[in-house]
Amino acid sequence: MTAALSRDQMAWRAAQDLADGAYVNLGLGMPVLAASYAPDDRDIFFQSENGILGVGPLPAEGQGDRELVDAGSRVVTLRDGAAVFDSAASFAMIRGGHVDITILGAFQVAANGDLANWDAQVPNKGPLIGGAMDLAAGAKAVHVIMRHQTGDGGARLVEACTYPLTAAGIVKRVYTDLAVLDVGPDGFMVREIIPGLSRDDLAAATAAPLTFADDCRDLFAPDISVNKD
Amino acid sequence: MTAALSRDQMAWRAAQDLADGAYVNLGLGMPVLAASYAPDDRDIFFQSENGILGVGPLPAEGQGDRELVDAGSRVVTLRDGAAVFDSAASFAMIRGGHVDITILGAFQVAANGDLANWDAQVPNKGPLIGGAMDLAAGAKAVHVIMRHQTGDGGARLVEACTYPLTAAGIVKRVYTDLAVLDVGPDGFMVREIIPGLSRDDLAAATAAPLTFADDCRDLFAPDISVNKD
Amino acid sequence: MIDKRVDDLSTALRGLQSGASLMISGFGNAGIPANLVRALAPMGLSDLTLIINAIRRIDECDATLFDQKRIGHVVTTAFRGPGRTPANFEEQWQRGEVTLDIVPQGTFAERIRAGGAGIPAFYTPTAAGTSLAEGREQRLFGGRMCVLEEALRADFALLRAQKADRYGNLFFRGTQSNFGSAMATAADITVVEVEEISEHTLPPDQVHLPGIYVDRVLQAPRLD
Amino acid sequence: MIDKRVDDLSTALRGLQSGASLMISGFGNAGIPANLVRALAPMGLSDLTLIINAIRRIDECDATLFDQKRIGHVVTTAFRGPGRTPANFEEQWQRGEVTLDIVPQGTFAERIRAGGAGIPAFYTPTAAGTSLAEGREQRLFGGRMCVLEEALRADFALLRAQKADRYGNLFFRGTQSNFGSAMATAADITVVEVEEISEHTLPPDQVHLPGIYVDRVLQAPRLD
Repeated sequence: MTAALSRDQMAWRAAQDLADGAYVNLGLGMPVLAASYAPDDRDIFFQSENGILGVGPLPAEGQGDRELVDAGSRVVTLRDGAAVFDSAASFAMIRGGHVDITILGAFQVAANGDLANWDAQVPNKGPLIGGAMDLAAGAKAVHVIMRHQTGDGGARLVEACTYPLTAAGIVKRVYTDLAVLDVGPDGFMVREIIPGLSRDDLAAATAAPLTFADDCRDLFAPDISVNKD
Repeated sequence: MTAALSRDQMAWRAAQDLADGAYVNLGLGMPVLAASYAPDDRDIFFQSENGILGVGPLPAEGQGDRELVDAGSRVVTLRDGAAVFDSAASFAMIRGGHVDITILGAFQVAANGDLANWDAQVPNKGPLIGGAMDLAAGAKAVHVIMRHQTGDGGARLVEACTYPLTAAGIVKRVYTDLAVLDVGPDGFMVREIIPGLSRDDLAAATAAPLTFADDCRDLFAPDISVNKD
Repeated sequence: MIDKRVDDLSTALRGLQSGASLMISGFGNAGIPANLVRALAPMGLSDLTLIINAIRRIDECDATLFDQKRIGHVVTTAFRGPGRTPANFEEQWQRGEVTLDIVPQGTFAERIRAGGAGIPAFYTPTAAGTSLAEGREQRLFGGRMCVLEEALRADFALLRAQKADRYGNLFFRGTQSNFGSAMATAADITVVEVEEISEHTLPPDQVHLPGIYVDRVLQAPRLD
Repeated sequence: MIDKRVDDLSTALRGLQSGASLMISGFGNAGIPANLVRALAPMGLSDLTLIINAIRRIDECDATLFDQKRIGHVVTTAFRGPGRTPANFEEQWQRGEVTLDIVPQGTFAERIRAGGAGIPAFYTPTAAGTSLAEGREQRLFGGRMCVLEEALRADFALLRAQKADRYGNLFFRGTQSNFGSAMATAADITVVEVEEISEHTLPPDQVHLPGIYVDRVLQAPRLD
């Protein structure tokens, strides 16, 4: 079997679908890596749900304003044209459908677009929701980046989520280390698959039926040697 | 019968009850006159529902910024410490109970505190509500300035409003040209009455039972010869 | 590359059709998009819905909107002309040619804010116990009767600000913001006329409304 | 004469009693009123309710609040400590010593905003169809299932800002505002620690939160 994509390669691939002029919210973990890989010729505003529209690059180590942080609590900068506001205004923006795309991590995505990404049912730990439910319910499009399978080979693309739902029927596209899949009325449709992986192997790694797009292509991502995170 | 109070005298009397440090919204007409008569030693913020907290004095004729207006559409100034915001934020402030007192005009006030001040049922004219219902429902205290009787001698202080209600059971105090009355569980209680007017005459001008406070006093207002409006 | 600047009124209002709903900002003479309003009647549209705080301001701005019977429905807090004789719009309403939703001003602002904030409905104490609440769903919260109000949205929002940049970021002057800030969030297409389009991007501390809510900005001098 | 400045922590927190509810601002390390938080445990109170975005931040700020069992109830979007072993607050929750309302972050912000804005309840699509909506009132609006959410209020709100003036007007730096702006509107008493109390009144264009929402301001340096 050919090499699965790395975290950064998955983020890179997801970033290629961000349109010029898009307003985008990136979840913690792999999604936020995508900000580094958006094509340079596209003018994109990254929203951070704690109150920024237009997150800029990370400042040099030790630089930056400690009172200016993103949703991952990292000290950040502002890009040209940015605005800052409070959390109620920020979630009004999110819930109101003004953010074009949110890219989120996930534990599971179901063939009907259900998303489970907030409660991994870890024993002895308290619950953590954060902004995921609002982003999933509010953004115009919800894209997911996640590994195709769990560490012990379990499926993450499933008929029905077994983990508690974040939102029902809202995922439009999934980027995994093996494939890019759209979620439509007929369930998962494979748009891209990594070179050398057979369709049967992909189906075996998936716990829901797959269809393959007529123009299903190789999933390409450049060799990213330096982690830009 | 002794002289009833003028419009400016009624406004003056209402202004004397504005506490130091109060946040106050003044309705159109007589209420807005009260801003000129607040005692100089009191630090009062006047709220204007179109988006000002801290309305200042009117600018000199022809001066001022035409884009800075109050709820009466007059060009105004800002006082020291003022803030400006949008209408949704302004009514959040009003509805949320942050304004200490609103002084409103009225057609009728009932003995149970009902207020009718928005719909005089003028034939052939369209309805006009403005912010009155929100102010009446939201302010911590609602005071009313109005003439004690209509132009043709009808009562405005009534058992039950005949005009459509603005809000139910919210008026706390009424300033008329004849008296100052509190509205409590037992209906209208006269706190002050103009010198020379008998209690029977006041009762005759009122269409609801009156009680008189034990310390009922003369209603005094200075001679205001210059209209400061 | 984001550039929301447009060069003329027809581009600013492109896509507006008969039957459309329009939110229009303004309180008193502050924040009224008079250039955009005056461009409406010549477009020859009909059955427009106007969502505006005080209808009188529109009539003063361009009486032909009602004279030419372009308006079918109005949502407002004040549907009254000056003086004792009825205005044209009041007569059209009495004849049933224009229908009307009359809304308390705070509820009007909050319904628009809700429309932009993804809140489909909310309860408010305003108007409870009044004739406006008759036939409406009412409910007690904390012992207080409240009325259910639904969000307001529109096809277009037209507003006026002092400054914009190419991202559509807006700076309001004085009390210009009034209903415009919320309206911009609650319309499919938001068009803003401004006194000045800034050569430079507005700094974050001057951005009163982020450009995400704005689709088109047009430089146009204040009309009186 | 309005003067909301106070000189010390005990005056800032005067009136706070056992059983009280506290809203505390902060997201990441921005806008956390650490001086006020650290003054809580020594007051010897019990059965406090904390309303805060992420409980971990409070525990990092002053672990004695849970160690001394001062907290009875928590309303939060994130009730999780770092690492795999449970934090003290997670253990107290599992033992039933602390009760918990877990709320999506946007709903959390909106419920607080509603508490300050006189909106007793609203509908939101967030959490519809999830386990959080079970047993709750749900309703269709425009074909979309929504959940009824009620306003949140508190006895005290504690927040941090960059600057204040004697009127209580606040200026926030960076993303310091986060939940604080709404919390200030939704509490009976709002206490703000600031880096600087301005000698001069803040000009209107620097007032991010009007002083009407603020009861006490205390100068106190940022703690890490």
